[in-house]
This record gives sequence, C-alpha cells and structure tokens, in this order.
Amino acid sequence: MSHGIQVKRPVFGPRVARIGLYAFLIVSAAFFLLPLLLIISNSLKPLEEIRQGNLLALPVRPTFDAWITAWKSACTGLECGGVRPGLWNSIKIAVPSVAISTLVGALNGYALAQWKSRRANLIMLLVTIGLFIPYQAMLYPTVKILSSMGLFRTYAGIVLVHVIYGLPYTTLLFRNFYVGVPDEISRAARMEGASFLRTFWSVILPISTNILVVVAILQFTGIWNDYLLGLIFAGNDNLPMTVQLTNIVNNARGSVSPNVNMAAAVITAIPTLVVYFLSGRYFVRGIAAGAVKG
Amino acid sequence: MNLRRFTSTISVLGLLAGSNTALAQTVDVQHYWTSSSESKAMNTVADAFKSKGGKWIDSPSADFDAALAAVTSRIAGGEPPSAILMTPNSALRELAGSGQLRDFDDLAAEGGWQKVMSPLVWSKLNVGDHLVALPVGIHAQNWVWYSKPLLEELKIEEPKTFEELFSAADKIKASGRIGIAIGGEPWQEVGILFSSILALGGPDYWNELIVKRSPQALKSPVLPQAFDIFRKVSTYADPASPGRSWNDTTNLVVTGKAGFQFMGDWARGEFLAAGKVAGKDFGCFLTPGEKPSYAILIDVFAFPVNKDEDRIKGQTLLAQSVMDPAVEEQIAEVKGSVPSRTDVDTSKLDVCAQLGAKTLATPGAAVQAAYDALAGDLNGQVTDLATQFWTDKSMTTEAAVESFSKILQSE
Amino acid sequence: MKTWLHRQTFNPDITVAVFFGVVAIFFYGSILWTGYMSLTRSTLIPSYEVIGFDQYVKLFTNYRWLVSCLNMVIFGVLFIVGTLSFGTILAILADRRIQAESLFRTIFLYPLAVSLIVTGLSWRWVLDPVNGLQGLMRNAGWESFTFDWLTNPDRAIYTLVIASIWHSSGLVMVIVLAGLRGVDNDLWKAIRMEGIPLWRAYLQVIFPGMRPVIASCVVLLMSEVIRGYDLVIAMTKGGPGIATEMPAKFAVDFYFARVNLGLASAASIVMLLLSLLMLLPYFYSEFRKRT
Amino acid sequence: MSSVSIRQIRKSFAGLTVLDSVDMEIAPGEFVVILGSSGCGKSTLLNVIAGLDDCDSGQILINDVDVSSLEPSQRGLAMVFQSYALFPAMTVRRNLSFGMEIAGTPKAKIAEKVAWAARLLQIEALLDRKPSQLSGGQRQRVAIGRALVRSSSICLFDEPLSNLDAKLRAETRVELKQLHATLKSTMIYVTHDQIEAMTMADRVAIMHKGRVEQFAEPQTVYEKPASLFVAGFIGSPAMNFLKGHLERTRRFKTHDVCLDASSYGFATEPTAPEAILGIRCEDVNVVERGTPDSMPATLAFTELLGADALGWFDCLGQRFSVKLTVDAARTMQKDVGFRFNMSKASFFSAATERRL
Repeated sequence: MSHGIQVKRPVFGPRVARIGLYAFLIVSAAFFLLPLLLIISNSLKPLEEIRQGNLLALPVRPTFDAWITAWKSACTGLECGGVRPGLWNSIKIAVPSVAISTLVGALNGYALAQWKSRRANLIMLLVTIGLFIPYQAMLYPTVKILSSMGLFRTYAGIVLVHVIYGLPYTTLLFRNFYVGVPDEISRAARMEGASFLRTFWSVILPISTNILVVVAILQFTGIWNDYLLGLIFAGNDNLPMTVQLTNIVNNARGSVSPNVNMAAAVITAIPTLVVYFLSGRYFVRGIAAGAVKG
Repeated sequence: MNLRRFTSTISVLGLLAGSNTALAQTVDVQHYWTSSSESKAMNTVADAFKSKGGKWIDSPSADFDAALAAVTSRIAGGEPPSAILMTPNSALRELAGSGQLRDFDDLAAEGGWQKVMSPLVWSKLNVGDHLVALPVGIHAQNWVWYSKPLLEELKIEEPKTFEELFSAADKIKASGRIGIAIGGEPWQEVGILFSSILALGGPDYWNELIVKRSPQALKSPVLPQAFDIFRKVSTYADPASPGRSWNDTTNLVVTGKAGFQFMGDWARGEFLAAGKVAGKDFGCFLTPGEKPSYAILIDVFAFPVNKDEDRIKGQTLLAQSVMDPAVEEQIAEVKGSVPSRTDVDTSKLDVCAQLGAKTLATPGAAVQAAYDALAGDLNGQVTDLATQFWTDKSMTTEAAVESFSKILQSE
Repeated sequence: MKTWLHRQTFNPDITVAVFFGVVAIFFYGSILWTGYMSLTRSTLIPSYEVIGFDQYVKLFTNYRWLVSCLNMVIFGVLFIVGTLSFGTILAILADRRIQAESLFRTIFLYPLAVSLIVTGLSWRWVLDPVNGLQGLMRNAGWESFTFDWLTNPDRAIYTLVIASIWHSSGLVMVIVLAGLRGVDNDLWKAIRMEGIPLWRAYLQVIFPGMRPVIASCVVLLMSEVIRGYDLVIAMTKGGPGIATEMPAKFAVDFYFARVNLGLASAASIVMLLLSLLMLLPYFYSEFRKRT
Repeated sequence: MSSVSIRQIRKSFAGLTVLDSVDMEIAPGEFVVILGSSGCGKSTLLNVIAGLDDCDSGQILINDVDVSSLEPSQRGLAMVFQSYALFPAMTVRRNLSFGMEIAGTPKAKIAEKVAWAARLLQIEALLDRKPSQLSGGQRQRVAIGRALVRSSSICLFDEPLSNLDAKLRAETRVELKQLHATLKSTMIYVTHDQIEAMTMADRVAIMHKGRVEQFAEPQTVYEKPASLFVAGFIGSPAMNFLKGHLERTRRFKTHDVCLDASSYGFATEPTAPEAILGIRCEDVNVVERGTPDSMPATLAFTELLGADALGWFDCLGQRFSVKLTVDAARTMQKDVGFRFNMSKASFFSAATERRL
C-alpha cells in the first residue's frame, strides 16, 4: 500500500462518539503504562518507603540509590557487582545471534517460498511444530550435540543455540513474506544468470528491509530476555545480564530489597525498550509488508 | 577440533605467566546462594579456599530449577562443575548411584570426620557407604518464630502446645494484627503440615511414617490430628497470603505486624539482617511436642568426578576448607544455620542457634526432613496434596489422609 | 557431474535440505529422545531401559496434571479470544485517523519488549491485594473495594489472562492494523454506498476477508499458551494451591525439582500432541488453499 | 539469429497434463506468437523454453544444440515478463547492468550497452530512478531494455503488453515490431490477444489444452483453420457453424438443405459423413427471400461498428453473424435469404474436429 496517500476511512459521526473513542484509547494507554510506571516509581523509593507504603503510591523522596545498587553492587553470587558485568556479555551474545538467525531465517524462508508444492507445506508443518516444543525438553539432546562438537559452554556454542532455537520462528515469518513476493522477480534474476544465493543477496534481501526489522526486533527481545540457555550454554565467562538479574531478584533464602529488584529489572529491560521506542514505526511497516500474512 | 580445549589452554597459559605454581588448584562451584547473607557465607568458604592457594570460579544461579538444569547439563556435556551446592536428596543419591560423584572416604578417615558428626547427618552424607557430600551447615525445618515485643505487649507467654499457640494467635488477631503469618506457596504450606506431624508424633513416629513408610504408621490417629492442625493454621491466613514469599512473610513478624511464623531457621538470617537480636526482639521455639524433635535440612557440597588434575586438587582443597571447624562456625554466624560438626564452639552463637545445636545433639531428636527423606516425586505429590487441602476447604480430613496414604504407599 | 553442479546454481533445494537437516537433528532429535525417555523410568539421569507406557498412565491419573490441562484450556481460550478482541478493537480505533496515532501505537506495543518474567512480576505487584490496587483504593477511603483475584483460587487464572493480554495485544493490534490498511479502498466505498452500519461492515465484510491474518495471530498466540511458563512462575507460581498450574510448568517441575525425567518427558509428548491437535484446523485450511 | 526447435515436450503437474507432445520448429529471425486462452499451457511452454520450468520429457534445441539441461542464463535467451519483474531495490541502470555484472562483463562495455539500450528505448532520463518511481509504460520499456542488453539472439515475451492500457498497447505493438525489424533476433511471444498475434507474428502457434492446434502464418490460420477450436477461437465474431452430412457427391446436407461443396479443396478425404461447415461472417451473402439456392433467414438485430456493421440472423434454427455495409444494415429487411461463398468455407470432421 502506498504511504503517501491518506487512506480515507469513514469517520464516527457525532462528536460524542469521537470523545468516547479518545476516552477508550486513553484508558487503554493507562492500562498499558501502569506496570512500567509502577516499577520505575518503586525503583526510585528508598527501602523503608517500600516496606511501609503502597506499591502504587508515588515516591516521597525519590532516590537513585536502588539503581546504583542494582547496577554495580547488588550481590549476584560470590561477587557483589550488580548487573553491570553481564551487559557486555549480553550484547556480545545478542548481536551476532540476532544477525545470524535473521539472515539465515531469511535465506531459508526464501528457499522454502520457492517451493510451491505439497512437500513445502509439509515442511512448513514440521517446522511450525518446532515452535511448540517446550524447549526444556530440548536441553539434554542439545547439550549432547554441542559437547560432541566441542562447543558446549563456549561463546560460539551459545550463539549457535540461539540461532538454531530461533530458526523455525524466523523462517516462518520470512517465508510468509516471500510467498507474497512475485515469482517473476526470481525468475528474471535467474534469466540474468544470477545464482540462488546471488539472487537472494542482490535482489531479494534489499526489498526485505521492513520484514528484516520486524524479525530482528522480535529475535532481539527473545534472545536478550533469555536466561536458561545463557546459564547452561554460555559458560562462566559469557553469562548474560539476565543471569545476574535472576540472582538478584530470585534469591531463595536471603533478604529482599524490592526497589533494587525493580531497578535491576528496568536496567535489564532498557535495551529492548529503547529498540521498541526507536523502531516501532518500522515494526508496524514491516508487519504491514506481510510478515504475518497467512 | 575442540575449541573449548583450545581456549582453556590459552587461558591456562596466561595464568602460568602470572602465578608461581605450575598447577592451579581450581574449583568451579555451581551454587544458588546469591542473597547478601548467603553471599557472605559462600565468601567465607571461598576466602578460606583462596587463602590456601586455590582459584575459585563462581557459577551462581539463584533459580533452583535452573541451577539443577545447569548441573545435569554440564555433567551430560562432559564439563561438570567441581562442586555443587545442594541438599542430600534423591538427586544426590542418584548422582552418586550412577558414579558421577567423587567420594572422600580417604580424607574422612584421615580427618576422623565421622566422629565429629551426628549419626543421622553422617548417614545422609553417605551413599552406598561412600562419603559423597560434605556439609556446609544444618538447618531445621520445624521452627516457629515470633515477635517478642508483640507478645509482651499482649502479655502472652511463649506457647508450649498447639492449643496455647492458637489462643495466642487469636489474641493477636483480636488486637488487629495477623496471628500467624503465612506465605501461601506450596512448599511453605507443606512445611507446616510436616512440622505438625513431627510435633504430634515425635521423632520415632516420624521415622516410621516418612522414612520407612510403614502401613501401621499410616493408620495412626496422629495423621488426622496433624491435618486438623494444618487446616486450623490455614484459617489464620490473611488476604495477602497466597503467593507471598517466605521472607516477605518473615518481615511481617520482624515489623510486629504479625505474631508467629512457621519457618525453617533461615528465617533467622532475615531477623539478623533487620538488626534484630534473638531473645530480645524475636523469639523462637521448635514446633511443640512431647519429645524434642529436629527435622534437619543439610546444605552440602557434592563433587562431580572431574578429569583435570588441577580440578581434582581443587576439590580436595575445597573439601578441606569446607570441613574446617572455623569456617563452619563463621558460616553459622552469618547464615543462621547450625554447624554440622559437633566439635565446633557454639558458645558465641545466639540463643536460637544454641537451642538448635542443643536439640541436634539430643539423642533421638534429629530426624531427616521430608524433603530429603522422600524421593523427589513423593515429596512433590505430598506438596500438591497439602496445597490442595489448604485451599480447598471442602476437602475432608479423611479424604486428605487417604490420599496421603496412597501417595506414601505408591512406591 | 559437471552439468549437475551447473543445474544447482539456481536451486533452493540445498538450502532447504541443510535447514531441514538442522531442524530435524535438533528439534526432531529432541522429540524422539523425549519420546524414548517417556517410556523409561528415568529420574535425574537418563536411563535407557524401556518400561512401556507407565509414565503416561501415571500422568493421566495425576490430579495436578489434569488440572493443569484444564487450566491451559481455560487460560488459552480466554487469552486468545481476549487478546484478539482487544487488539482488534485497538487496531480499529487506531485506523480511524486519530491524533497522536504513533504515540498510542508505541504505548500499546512496548509490552512486547518486556520479558514475561518482568511482566508477571509487575502485574503481581499491581494486583497484590494489600500493597496494590485494592490497598490503594481502600486507603483512599473506598473500604469495600475488593479486587483479590490474584489470591482467590477461583479467580487467579484470570489475572494471568489480564497480564498476558497486556503483553500480547500490541502485537495483534499491529498485525490487524496492517491487515486493515491493506483493505481495498473500493471496498470501503461499496460499504458506504450500501449504507452498511460500521460494526456490521467490520464483522461481516472486513474481517472475513482477513481470515489468514487472524489465523497467523492465533497460531502465534497458541504457541505462547502451550509454552506458557515464565508468566506463571513470575506471577502465581501455580497457586493459590494448584489453581494456576500449567502443563509447561508441570513438565519443567518434573524435569528438575521433582527429578522425574520420565514423567516430564511424557508430559512434553502429550503437550506436543495437544498442540498438533490444535494446529490441525490451521494446516487443513492451508493445504486446501494452496492446492 | 538463432533457430529454436521444440521436440516432443511433455509436462504434467498434479495429474493434469499441461503440455502434451509439443513440437515446433522456429526459424532464425522469426517472430512467433504463441496464442491461447488462459490455462492452455502457453506460458508454461515459454518457461520450459527459457529453462525456468522443467519438463517431464522432450528436448529444446537452440541452433541444433540440445540445451535442455542448461541453466536459463546459459541458453543465450532474454525474457520480458508480464509483470516486468524489475528488481525493486535497484535503479533502472542497475536493472539493466545486473546480468552483465554477473557475467563479468567489463565496466566500459556495460556502460556502452546500457547507453545503447536506453537510447533505443528512449529511457535515458529514467536511468537513475527506482522502478517504483516509473509509470507502467516506462517499466515496460525498462523490462524490454533489460532483455535487449543481453544481446541474445532469442528474446522471449510473456504477455508483455497485458498490463498496459489500450492506446499504449497499440503503440508498443508497433514499436516492438520495428524493434524486431532492427534487431532481427528470433522472438517468441506469448499472448492471449489475437490482434497482437495477427499483427505481429510471422507465424502463430495456437495452443489448446497443452497441444499446438495449428502453427502457421496468421492469414492461413484465419482462412484455413486447422481445427474446429482454431476456427472458433480466431476471428471476431466467431465463425458460424452448421452441423450436417457430407455426401460422396460433395454435397453438404443439413436441415433439408443441400449445399454444393465442389468448389472446396478437401485436404483429406472424409472418413465419416458427419461434418461441420464453418463459414465466416464476410462469406455469407444476404439475398432476397426465395432466391434460388438460398436458405431462408430472419434478421434478429444489427450492430453498427462505425466502418461497417454486423447483422445477426436466425437461419436453420441457429444464430448467424453476417458482415454488412452500414447502408445495408440500415435498410435490411426482416425476411431474407442466405447464400454461402463455399470456396471460402471450411469443413471439419464432426468426430475428430480436424479440418477436412
């Protein structure tokens, strides 16, 4: 669809209805914002204020102490260094994992879209089932395979695991998109002598920016928020931030500071939130381009 | 090409450049102690270990399920940690049974460890006559904690029986506070049930019922009485109880918003962290019964079989550090547990810890807690039953006892 | 050989084969292994001695498992219907040329960036009867205000529905919005010419045309229902009692804390079969459409 | 200039025969149009020639060399697609040069070729635009340009004009014909539009249900359709048909009427008497009712087409179209008679539907 032309839609007639519409939107917006505001406001309270007051009350004496503690001095094991040590590891894991799983998903999706037969449908069915396997059930076999490759608890290993676990999802999204791309474009490239990979790289990928953004965002949130895979496959030198977050929030038999927990949760979520706030527009455009069409 | 090997070789080379010893004594410790008091306790061990020249690699995960997943994965993947913090439960027995754990029989003989541990503790640490776990400290499950100022304010004596406990709770409730603070999570609820059974039946009955699972014990009138008490306790749950964590619940007692709490002695750490003093700000007693009883939960280190020479040496060094009486004493101080060695000086510990140590030393008082005694699945099923009985008020005591018997006889 | 190689220069088959090989090894390998384990008495460490279908018998006589399955159905239906309706309503409103559309859109979408763990924790805090909404209302003087769903065994499951709707309606909104923007303008003209009321236009003309879009939404949401674990753990831990237990949590509990690999594997296999069952209508329509 | 031979091409898909033993010999420099309604297999045939679709059996020969196992790009072909299939993310210049880039053509040579094609098609001003910034006609030209720069001796067209409006289509038709005259390359052109076929083709291949019904010059196809299908498909309005019996005496009997077919040149001797007479609208003479050797006919209505007119009559229980002058149409009586110009008629076997 064209973005330049304002699509004319029938509009609710009476002014009252228009007011009702905005009222509904604003109430919904409040519903959506409530939890975020709650966490931020509580992370700014000193501990006594949390113990005494209501969680929904605004901070009386706002302070960044909890944020500072969460960032660099909350205990996460033997060390008490907050979530800071995991930040670089999380970035180091997420960036290549997202890039590879997205690109490979695009390639697979394109390859599958070239297959237009019952067989292709069957493969799609089998791949979709991959989305429904509880991944705890996959841990043990994955460990066995990776350790036989010598990649268990290495940096390359955790990236590989994220890529493979993400592939059914990314492939599915890209395939749905590429099914809508006219076949003749691929055929034309083939007439020009372009190989399959060349066609994908020079012709298909450049027209996929919108969907690439969508898939990359979804993958980024998934991988950034992962905890269990990082714990098991990353190895001690590469533990992501979420491991520290869990160690702060989730302690079993020790004292609890909710304000630090909330601050740690917010700090860990900042990168994904920023990604959404900055690229929300592309996200919508990408979905409009056909990411999730049947 | 084994990448991992390659990188570790590189890092070992790097270490060699900086250290004098040709072989570092390294341990990679998988544990779940991440709160500040736990961290202090773990640091006690680590400092002792490091001071003897060891190199400590920390692998913490506070999520217990995830920690167990990580351990089994690492063993399966051929990269086991050198030491795992756990409890002597069925997982330990299974790991040991399949030959995954290193035994310390030689060190134990050398150090005369059996003599300085209570027989029950010793038996929990051994699987098939091999010492496969080393204790870091001992907790008991069947404690009751109370707010001293609140009881003094309402002129209530420390209860000696369940009747006194309930009437005290009623008084507190009448004064607008919470009588018994309860965290409505299944494991907290089932703890109360087990404490009731132990208190009413005593240690011998407990061993018949939970450890031997004898059919006679299941027919005893103790069981329905315990369920009745359990149900009675549930009536004191305040509206915010469901899903409340144990430490939030303890905090209610700490701040005097509630009178009593049934909880293991890790709760003591919470009082101490709030700057409270045992005997002055808070009081403690074991669930009241005719005979003293003490349901022990042991924190232990288990040592998976490792192949690297420096890891094996590291394990030995860590074992020695853990069993060091001074270290045990320090851990007890920061974490609220009781030392597992009987030759540790307990005079510096507070009244609650001393009460614990004294009961533990009383012959016949110590029993294993259900969590360790019952196979993982049985304990889980009883937990499911307890929480169902707790929430579903229409379930009769008879029905609960019958389900309970069925579960215990199912394996 | 040379010509064969030449013919491969434009051939997606290799890519598909490699990809499917990886999926087969990791995903189907895992399914096979899980299936195998479900026939054994494995507890913590895999045992390879087959004992038959005992674990399945145990599973289906396990009260908690049955409650979990029932909970999943209740939760799944409410969550999918709720998210679809709410997301669709938001999409319709956002499609009506409103002011600050992108601001609203961002607000509705950001929960997707938040992990389910944090989602669960924050909703737990909001709905906490003492410290959350109910307490706030009561402190403000509305003494009889009661909203204790989180701690009420009959209602707790609805709080999960609320939190998950919060998390996912943004995605549905965007997808449906994209679908609405793709509706041919001539169709809107025809609707106006015929004088069809707006609600009927959406219900009977616009949405039936967007069936595939909605079907993909349902599949996405369904996979969340089946795998739903993080949210439950963070919010209710399955309680009060076992009021909000879910199959995925059951499986994870038995994999690790309950040290019963065999039973957990049986549960995983049953979950997989259930999801296949739920996917069947979708694939049936896919097959019919394409051939 | 290259020849193309299509030999015994068969293809079926999901139990449906798409191409059924297609044979065609295309001479160097020839402009061949493959004509048929949708679903007749014409586009599939083109894709098989290009190598984009595989066939089940048969051979494609270019200059007497079997290319059946070669990649499309190695067959020395160029192709223009119905939707143009321009590469959306590339400028027009890149669209033109992409294929040469892949082939490793030197930069200078590429630039020269692009400039040549752009001049020829008058798209020089568009070279730095993206396809989305072009009109339909401009895209069309770029698509042709992309085929031209390959300087292949064979060019394939898959309904290239179907997305253009009527006026543009007529113009482009002429241009394409001129282009063919200039380049003298072999062109194979698929369309469903018979005007394009009649005006542009050296020879037309008419396809029906995966078979080539007739492959001949346009005028031959019109005058001497090889089958009942071709007769009905070519020409507007369609040919008039009458069922009857052909007697040994070369008389055609239908509804008590006997027509003399002795002036008709039979290609084959009929094996059975059942036959169908086909006669075009311009080969029917309207005479006064009762004229000897005429059949009675009744006027239903007339259509004025500007230059001439069509009259629709009922005769022997059937509807006939007849070409008339405008004046005749205006003054036409209701009851008239018909006489057929039998030398221009066609006879088909009722059983095989082939021309007799």
